[in-house]
Amino acid sequence: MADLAAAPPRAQHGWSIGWGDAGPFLALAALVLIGFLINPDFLSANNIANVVTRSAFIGIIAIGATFVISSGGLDLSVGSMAAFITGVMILVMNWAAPSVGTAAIPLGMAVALVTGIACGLLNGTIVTIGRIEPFIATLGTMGIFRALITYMTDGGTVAIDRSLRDAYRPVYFGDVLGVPIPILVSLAVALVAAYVLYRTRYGRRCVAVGANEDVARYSGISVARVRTMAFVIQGACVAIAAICYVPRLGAATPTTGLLWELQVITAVVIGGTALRGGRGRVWGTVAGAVILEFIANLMVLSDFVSEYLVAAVQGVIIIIAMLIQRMSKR
Amino acid sequence: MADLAAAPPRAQHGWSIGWGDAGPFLALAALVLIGFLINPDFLSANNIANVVTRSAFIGIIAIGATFVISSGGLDLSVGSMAAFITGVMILVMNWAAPSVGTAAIPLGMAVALVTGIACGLLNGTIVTIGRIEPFIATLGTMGIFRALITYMTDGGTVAIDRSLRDAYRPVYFGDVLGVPIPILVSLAVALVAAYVLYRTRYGRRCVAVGANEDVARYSGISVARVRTMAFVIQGACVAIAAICYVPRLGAATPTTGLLWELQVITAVVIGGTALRGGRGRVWGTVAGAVILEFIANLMVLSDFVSEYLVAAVQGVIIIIAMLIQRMSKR
Amino acid sequence: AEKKTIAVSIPAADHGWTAGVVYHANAAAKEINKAFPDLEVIVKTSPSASAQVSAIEDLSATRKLDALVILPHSSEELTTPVKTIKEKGSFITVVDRGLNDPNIQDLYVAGDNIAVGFNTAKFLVEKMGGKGNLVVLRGIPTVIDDERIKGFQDGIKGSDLKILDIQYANWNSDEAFKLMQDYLAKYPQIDAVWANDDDMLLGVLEAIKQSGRKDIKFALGGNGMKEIIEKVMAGDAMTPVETPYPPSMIKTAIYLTAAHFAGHAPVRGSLKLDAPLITKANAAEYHFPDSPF
Amino acid sequence: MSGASLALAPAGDTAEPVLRAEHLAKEFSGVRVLSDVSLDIRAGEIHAVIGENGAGKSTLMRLLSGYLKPSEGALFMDGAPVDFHAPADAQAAGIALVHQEILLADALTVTENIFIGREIARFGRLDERAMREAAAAQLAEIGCKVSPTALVRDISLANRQLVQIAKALLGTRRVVIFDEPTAVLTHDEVDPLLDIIVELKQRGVAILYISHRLDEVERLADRVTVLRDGRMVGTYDAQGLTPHRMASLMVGREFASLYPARQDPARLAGGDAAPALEIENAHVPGFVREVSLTLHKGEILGLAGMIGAGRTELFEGLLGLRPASFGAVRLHGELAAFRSPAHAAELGIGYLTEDRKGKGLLLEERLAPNLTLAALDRVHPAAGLDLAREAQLLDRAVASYDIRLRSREAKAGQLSGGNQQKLLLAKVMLNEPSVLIIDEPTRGIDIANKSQIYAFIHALVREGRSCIVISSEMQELIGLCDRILVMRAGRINGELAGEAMTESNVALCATSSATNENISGRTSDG
Ligand SMILES: Nc1ncnc2c1ncn2[C@@H]1O[C@H](COP(=O)(O)OP(=O)(O)OP(=O)(O)O)[C@@H](O)[C@H]1O
Ligand SMILES: Nc1ncnc2c1ncn2[C@@H]1O[C@H](COP(=O)(O)OP(=O)(O)OP(=O)(O)O)[C@@H](O)[C@H]1O
Ligand SMILES: [Mg+2]
Ligand SMILES: [Mg+2]
Repeated sequence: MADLAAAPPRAQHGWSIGWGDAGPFLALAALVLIGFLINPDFLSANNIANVVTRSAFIGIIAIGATFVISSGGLDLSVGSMAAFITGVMILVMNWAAPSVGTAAIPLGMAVALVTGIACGLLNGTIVTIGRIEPFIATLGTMGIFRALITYMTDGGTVAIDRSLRDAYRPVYFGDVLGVPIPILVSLAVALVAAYVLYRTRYGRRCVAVGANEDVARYSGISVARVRTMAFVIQGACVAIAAICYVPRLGAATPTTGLLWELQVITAVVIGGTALRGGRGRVWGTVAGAVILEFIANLMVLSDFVSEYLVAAVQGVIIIIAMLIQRMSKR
Repeated sequence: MADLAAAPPRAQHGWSIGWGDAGPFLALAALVLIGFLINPDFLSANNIANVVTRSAFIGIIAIGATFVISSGGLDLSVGSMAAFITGVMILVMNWAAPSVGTAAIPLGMAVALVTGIACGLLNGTIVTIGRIEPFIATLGTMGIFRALITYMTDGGTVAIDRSLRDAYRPVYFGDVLGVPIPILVSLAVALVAAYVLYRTRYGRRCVAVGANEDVARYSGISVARVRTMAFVIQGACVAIAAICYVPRLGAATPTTGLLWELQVITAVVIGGTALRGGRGRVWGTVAGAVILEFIANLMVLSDFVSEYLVAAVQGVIIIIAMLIQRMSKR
Repeated sequence: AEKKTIAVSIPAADHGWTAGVVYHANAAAKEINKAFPDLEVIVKTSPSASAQVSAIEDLSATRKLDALVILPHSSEELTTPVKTIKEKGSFITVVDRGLNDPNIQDLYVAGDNIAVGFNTAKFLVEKMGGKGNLVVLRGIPTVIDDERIKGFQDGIKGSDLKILDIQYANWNSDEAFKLMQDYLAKYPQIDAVWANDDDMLLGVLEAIKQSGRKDIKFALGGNGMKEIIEKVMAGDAMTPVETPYPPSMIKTAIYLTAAHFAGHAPVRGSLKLDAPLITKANAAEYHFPDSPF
Repeated sequence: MSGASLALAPAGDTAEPVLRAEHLAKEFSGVRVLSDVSLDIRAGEIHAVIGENGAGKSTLMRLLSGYLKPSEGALFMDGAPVDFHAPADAQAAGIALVHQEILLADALTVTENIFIGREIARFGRLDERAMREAAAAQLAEIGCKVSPTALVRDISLANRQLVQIAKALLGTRRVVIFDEPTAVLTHDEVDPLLDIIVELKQRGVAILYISHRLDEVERLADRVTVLRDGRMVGTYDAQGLTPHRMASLMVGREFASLYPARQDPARLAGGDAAPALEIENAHVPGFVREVSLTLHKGEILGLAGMIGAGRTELFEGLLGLRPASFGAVRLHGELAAFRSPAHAAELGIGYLTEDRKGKGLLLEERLAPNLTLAALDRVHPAAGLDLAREAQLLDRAVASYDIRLRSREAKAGQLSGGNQQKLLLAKVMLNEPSVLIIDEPTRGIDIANKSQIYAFIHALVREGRSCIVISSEMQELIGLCDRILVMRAGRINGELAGEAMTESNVALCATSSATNENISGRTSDG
């Protein structure tokens, strides 16, 4: 009766995706099937490439959010942080372009990364040292970042310098062996993130802090440091997303990134990460981001939904995707 | 046992507000003081009445949210639910007005209440029976309600029938002994809510479910029923807010209630309710709603904030208010 | 003949004016699809600039677009994507907000945002004898908002009209109501109010009515909302004029584009809709009782 | 002092103590729960700390291991003063604490929990295998059979306790503090654990040991410190200190007998009492198979078994708390199916969970709401709360269960472990169930209060109620019950009554694959 005496060993999460974590992928498969039935063009290579490439932004940000959320936090500021970082980056590049030419691009990228990390640090510090509910803290910084970009652009738009535009374009529109660069970037980010979350001390502690703060603290983990670090990772991911994003739209406006936070959190949760912390799923998050983008795509490709009802149908599909995800776990 | 008598009896929370719960009121007092220093007009009876009256909507909805949040849920759909209920109500009133005259107003109110309760029931059912994370479930219904109102109004505005406008106007603009009616309504709602949350079996169960679902279940509480009920209360509160809201502008538009959910949750959290459930503070929520409205008011009344930076200053003030609230607890 | 596809990409109905755009676009699509069996008009709405970029990408990835009628969320962000569509051989009609590169468009139908601000300002300067205190409500930080404000500021230049305060109210009547209440609390003497959109004007009027203040002589908006036009027609003292910025321009654009295919002559060029003052005399021309806007 | 007749242990006669506390005191928001406690622990010594529930034992242990900061007093390690700012400091100094309350992260695996904060990594990459193997080895050493990759949420309470012990033992330790490590363990798990503790001692580790099982204290301890009401009674040489004497020192008066007098044997022999609860052919997937049992009116039925026997799951299944199927369930002769705990409570079944922290009490809530939570409809017949009545009920519960508390407004989590258990019992009893199922009734309860609870259970059945007691303490079952069912691996493996209820018979049934008939035969032999 040894079989009853010990609980069955669970599949280790990590590189290999266990059955219990297949939910988001099943939901994705269901969606793709439905999409195909509605409009066969849905599966055209071109369309798939477009959609997946687009999902890269939300995907990369959501990978960062996977850390924040699995450590028991929440970051509502990501959308306006993205706008802010984009704005700073474009201003720096435009300022440097006349003197250094296209070298302004790597400079801008570096500045973006530093800005992102600083923003993340700010969020993390307010949450951990100020001991303020992350929801409120990041709602506050959401207003702050949004206001800063509005201020920087005088309520208007900052566009990237024409001289840089063509040099920078490939970052979004280019490809390597046919695979669009944003997809490669987000795969790289996901790989690194999965390694950090599943294969390093930090990742372990991040999840532990989210699972039970007391246990983590009593085990000698500096909860504040781990949490802050998660926000910093989030900031860095937002910066990377912004770097890929700039060539697509070529400008930062006060409405850039509006409501992304909701999409990001949705992607994370659909991906199987627990919103109350203690469980993070990097690949699930990636699938979640793709799902969201596919839903939007499907709305455009299908013709029988009144334009007024698009939001409703999207809402219903998200709930159904979540149901599929939940069901596969039981 | 001997020192039992020595221990000072702590104030029961509930009707009387104990010191430990004074945080939001201290923050409010600090804000009023700062406001007065910046612009003495801030304390003019007229301004105070305006601001407090305005806070009534968010306040009433946030009182409902206090139930949802203290039971461990979250409702992101309140803003679009408010728009939806407003729309339904106006359509019903306009339809009935030609035949029944001003009797259409109570009819509309009744329909609004029923609609609100039905919307709450929908949210509650998806969360409890579908077992879907409230964040995602209500994000979905948020899209649904918003789309329905857009659909019903053809994307435009539905204005209340001219014949009803004057009869209905006093519900927002009227007063009893100088106290504006929305203030009276929200006080009444708060009193009832405080009674329900602190002085009834349901209130006990609601908080217990939020504090520890397992304990609640083992104590013979039907977790699903209690949670669903919290969403229904939320729906009813949104309906009451909508009923007070209609006469203000006399129309439902696609922007009605936009982003109210964030304000509502902020008010609840500033008021001292724990976002992870298990602790609800009705009067704190009311104070939180007033605080938010005062902050917005202060932004306009003070002269030294660039219009571009208003959101940033608001963010900072919210964080500071939260710090005051936290500090008073230690 | 082969069926021609005309795609229409517009912002989602997120406030009164855009709702009007959606209404008119849908109406045009229905009428044209019925009247011209060889044409298919499909309307897609997008809630943000990036969603709009996605939407036109999706449309062009999955079918051949003979024409694209676009009302861009923002000029900067949509220039490159629309250019890509153009390079695939589509006929491009741009509505309202110009793209950064005017060479992209085959047809341009637009209102004049600067004129909306400028004409309103000129009216106030004239009626108020060149002096007085103003408060202004602006919308969501975007180009349109910026242009209107700029036009207005140019219009009052040289006069003694003074802008006491200017704040964002996000083209939302609720927020405008609150903002106006606060303006009223802050300034004991306000001679005129300008809300750069009629949605906001509704809130402003309600707040003024509630306050019972008599110092405000004018409260003006812009866009040509049905309710406001009705006021003008009725000879309202506080809102005697209005500037049009009709959402129906999308319908005009769709029809012109359809004419390019259905008609016998190519249609090209640009059509700038004026923003003349609407007064009691000509208000009836701008009144569409069936439109939701 | 009552201990005057006993030899007070001479202090400091051997080597310098590893850890020494001087004049420790602790206040919680002005309420003093510990005053002037001094003690020392030497290398290679087992130092037991005993005292009634709420005496301050756990508080003392938290002070010694950096979880709490003393209000007064000082700590010394190897003679040098130390000041722990966080548990991590104490751990770095080689002090480990096994908590009385389980402190593990549910959502993580056993291995992850054991290595939180000190993960093994090579070149920054976690070495899962090394950790898994080390965890497995440590678990095996203390006789825990749970898989290192199981999620903590899926393993039983007893196994969680063992995991917690494994976590504390791993690594280099100079002082290990055990706060009631055996409270949730059964006979068979206790023995290997005690062996480990002795072995640790022989390796020169200094051990502090808290337990309400005084026989264990007698068996292990070299010295015993007794606390009463937050003060030291004294430190005694364990030699010649009997459990009975320890109990007297703890309560400060002569201590009588533990178990109340037996029930009327005539009634039990007759066996014609009406059945109160009959369960036929119960299945709880993964835990219980083909279990049938009958509880008679006025009977105390014991349920014995090792960890994982499925006793808890059987009754959780019965109440609708987990999926289960039944051939038939009859309550007082009538067919019944309990849809939910609420429904069961309505029909008169009370269930006291073994997991008081996770499923029993709202730790952040005050006492009165906790007390009435399961009986709201009964306590407050109108929808509105009757707070006066509630206060009365709390007073009555405090009196009749002897709940020691400092303030009536305290939160449940601020009560000592034993007093929480008493509050939980009071909570379940408030529904006045006709059939009471108690899972581990005296877990963490001191000896004086145990006898109170036993007396209480007896009073219940005398009123005509019936009671099922699930317990890991064989003596408790034998002393308390009229009849004992022994479960093993999800089945009932034997039934013992009367004279046959001996420790060896229970242990045999619980471990061997002997069939019911075998045991029955044995029963009639006895
Ligand atoms: N955090 C706290 N706040 C207030 N009082 C507390 C707190 N922790 C413990 N106490 C009080 O301190 C006293 C001692 O508690 P402690 O847990 O040390 O007892 P114990 O001897 O371990 O009892 P048991 O045998 O029941 O575990 C109790 O009266 C308890 O209510
Ligand atoms: N979710 C689960 N999945 C797999 N195995 C589990 C799960 N939960 C518990 N187990 C295992 O099932 C067995 C039975 O659990 P448990 O120990 O609670 O039974 P019990 O007879 O009530 O024991 P106790 O004597 O401690 O009360 C345990 O060995 C446990 O490890
Ligand atoms: Mg204890
Ligand atoms: Mg058990």
